[in-house]
Amino acid sequence: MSEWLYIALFIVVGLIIPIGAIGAGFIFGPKKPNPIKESTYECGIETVGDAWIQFKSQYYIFALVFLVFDVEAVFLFPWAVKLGQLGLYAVVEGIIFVTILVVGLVYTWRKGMLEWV
Amino acid sequence: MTAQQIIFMIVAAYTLGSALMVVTTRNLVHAALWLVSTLFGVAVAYALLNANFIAVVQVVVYIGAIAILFIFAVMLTRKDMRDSGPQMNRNWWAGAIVAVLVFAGLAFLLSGWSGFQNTAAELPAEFDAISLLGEALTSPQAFVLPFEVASVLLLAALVGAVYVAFNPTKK
Amino acid sequence: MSFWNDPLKVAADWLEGVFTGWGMDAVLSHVLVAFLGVFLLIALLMVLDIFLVWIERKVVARFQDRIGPNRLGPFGLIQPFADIIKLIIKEDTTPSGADKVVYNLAPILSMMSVLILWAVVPLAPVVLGVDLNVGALFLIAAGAIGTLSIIMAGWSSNNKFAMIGGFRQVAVMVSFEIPMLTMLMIPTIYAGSMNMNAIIGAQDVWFFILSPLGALIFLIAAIAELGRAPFDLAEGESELVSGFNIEYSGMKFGMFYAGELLHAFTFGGFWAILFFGGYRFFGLEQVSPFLAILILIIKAMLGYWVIMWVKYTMMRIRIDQMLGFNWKFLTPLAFALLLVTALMNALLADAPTWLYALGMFLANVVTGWIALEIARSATRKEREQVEGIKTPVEAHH
Amino acid sequence: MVPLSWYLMFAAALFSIGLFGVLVRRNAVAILLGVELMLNAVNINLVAFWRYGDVTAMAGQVFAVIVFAVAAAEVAVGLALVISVYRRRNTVIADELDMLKW
Repeated sequence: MSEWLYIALFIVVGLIIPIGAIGAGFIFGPKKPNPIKESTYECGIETVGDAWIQFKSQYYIFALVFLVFDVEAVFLFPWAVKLGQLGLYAVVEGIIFVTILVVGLVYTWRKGMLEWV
Repeated sequence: MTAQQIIFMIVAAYTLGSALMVVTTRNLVHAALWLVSTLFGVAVAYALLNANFIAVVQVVVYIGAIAILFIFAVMLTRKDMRDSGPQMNRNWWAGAIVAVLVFAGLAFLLSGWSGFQNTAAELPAEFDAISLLGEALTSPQAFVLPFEVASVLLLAALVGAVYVAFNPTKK
Repeated sequence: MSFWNDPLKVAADWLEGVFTGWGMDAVLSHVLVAFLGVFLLIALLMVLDIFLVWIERKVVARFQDRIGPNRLGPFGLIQPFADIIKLIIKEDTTPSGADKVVYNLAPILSMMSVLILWAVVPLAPVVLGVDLNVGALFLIAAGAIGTLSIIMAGWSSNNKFAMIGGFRQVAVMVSFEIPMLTMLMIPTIYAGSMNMNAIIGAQDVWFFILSPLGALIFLIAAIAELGRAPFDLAEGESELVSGFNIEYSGMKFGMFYAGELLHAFTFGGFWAILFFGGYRFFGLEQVSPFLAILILIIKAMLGYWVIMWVKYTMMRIRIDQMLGFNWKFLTPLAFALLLVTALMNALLADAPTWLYALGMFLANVVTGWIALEIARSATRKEREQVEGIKTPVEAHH
Repeated sequence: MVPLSWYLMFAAALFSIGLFGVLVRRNAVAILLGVELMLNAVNINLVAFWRYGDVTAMAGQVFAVIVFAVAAAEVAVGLALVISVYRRRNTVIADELDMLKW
């Protein structure tokens, strides 16, 4: 329990210090806003259209593959911790586990979904 | 009230408040960010339950991956930043009644259960939950089958999602 | 027990004695002392961060055959403070149409995600923030908050370049998190624990010697995670005019910048902890915690220097090359290495230390060599597809 | 010490809020957000039962980890469906996706 107290303190102090720094900038900096200054910067030319552009679906694919392997890692971490005390059968289980998921990666690859088109 | 109870109250109020924002905010990216806030509150609740591993995994999986996936999906399915039309359907009051009834029903059922007011025993000294979890996940007497089936489930999800989202027949 | 041997406990006991002497509650004084300790550590980190600006500028100058800042103070040491003052007195603009709350929260979360990493760093055997039994995963959890801050910055700025830069950066960060997660499992297997202190304690033989390939993959993934060259395409000045932080000015930009530098130094430190024995150096760490902290800082600086070395000698690569490199080479290689390590660990469980180390080292070398051969033949095939098969020109006499 | 009932009530409230979101939201992505809240409520219950029961029996934590995998799979396929529907029908409003009514 007390270990999470320290983590909580780290989070609190980690928030206070950047807020303090930005606050100092807010206090000491000049504040003379005007529409030109606040306009969106696009290399000097006038901004055209909305910032909400259509993204390509490749971003979703990479996040998707990441999600699957992230969850896989969650299962493998307890396995890795205990591996030293377990016999060969645990290694075989891990190999099966990873191999099944690598099949998914290969499928995605073969479908051409890992290409950045 | 002990310090732990006060902390729990604050965490629960924060989490439920964020959850209400998730279901009522109009802007979907804001709703996803409120979801992150809710999930963080749930992670703190796990930490209060001494489930270190689950608490960290909550942050890694939900905030690190699922929330990102949601934000990407919102970006991919919207053409403009403005929110047009109502975000809730006409029968929102019926939904609210159903939700309140479900909560009341759950509360009623649970309060009738004998173990409702249980308190937790102290954790044994030198208690190593991760080691036990690793053993449980790999032992043939315990959960090795769910462990491998989870892998198959993730494979099915990956293949299915790739196939559904990007079916080459439609151009 | 003296101050020389266990400074943290002595100081904490003394302070707690002072606070309870003032009639303060025991629990409250404990929390207050912990708060002061954390505050002191983070304040020292911020001071270090200011000097990292100077170090980075000096080192890059040397790489590029320049002298670097040398006007203000000895060796230009006052220069970073001038930079800080400049950042503070700059006007803090918010672009019109920005999402104000999210826009202001992003730099704060970005800095916070780096600072909380130091919660699990063991500075010395007795000087450590938290003895968390999930230390390795905590690294990834903090990184998740950093990823989120970038997506928030990119989305809330209401700028196309910021949005594209943020999205690219996030795609790269999440992709390279997989090899990094996998490589975190290798010290975990060797040490039988995710606790950072236990990982250091298990390194009678540096894990770099047991798994040089693992250390290399971890470094590559860490550089990508930091968004530094050669993986800094999200900041591509030529196409995206600095990426997700384009609309930030003054101290808010300073937070992103300082966060990146401290993040690089922190990953140098984690590289040292996971693969180079952390604060251990031939028993010197037993003499005094102060010496142990010095050893860790020197090792972290060396790791940071390697990261800088890579940054200033390599060219930026394209995003498709980079993601292809990750998903088609680094990730399969990381999984193969993990499985080979697990297998060797089981096979060599009863072997003496020298045989264990030798077997692991050879397994790593063989895995790396096979991977490189496969990659070489694959690239040759690809080149032949593009350029056509080249027949060697016959020499005429 | 916090009694078990507090955690159960907390989880029940979170579940009901998620249910409300699922029932009333029109956007399909927002409906999935509600489902996530419900899955989290389930997980709180599982971990609380682990902590308040026999801590050396890891069934609660194993179930919680498997719920993570289920949630990940659900989100991956669910959002892929939403994206696919958006590409075909150009909408993600659940009420307008009524092809199966005929």
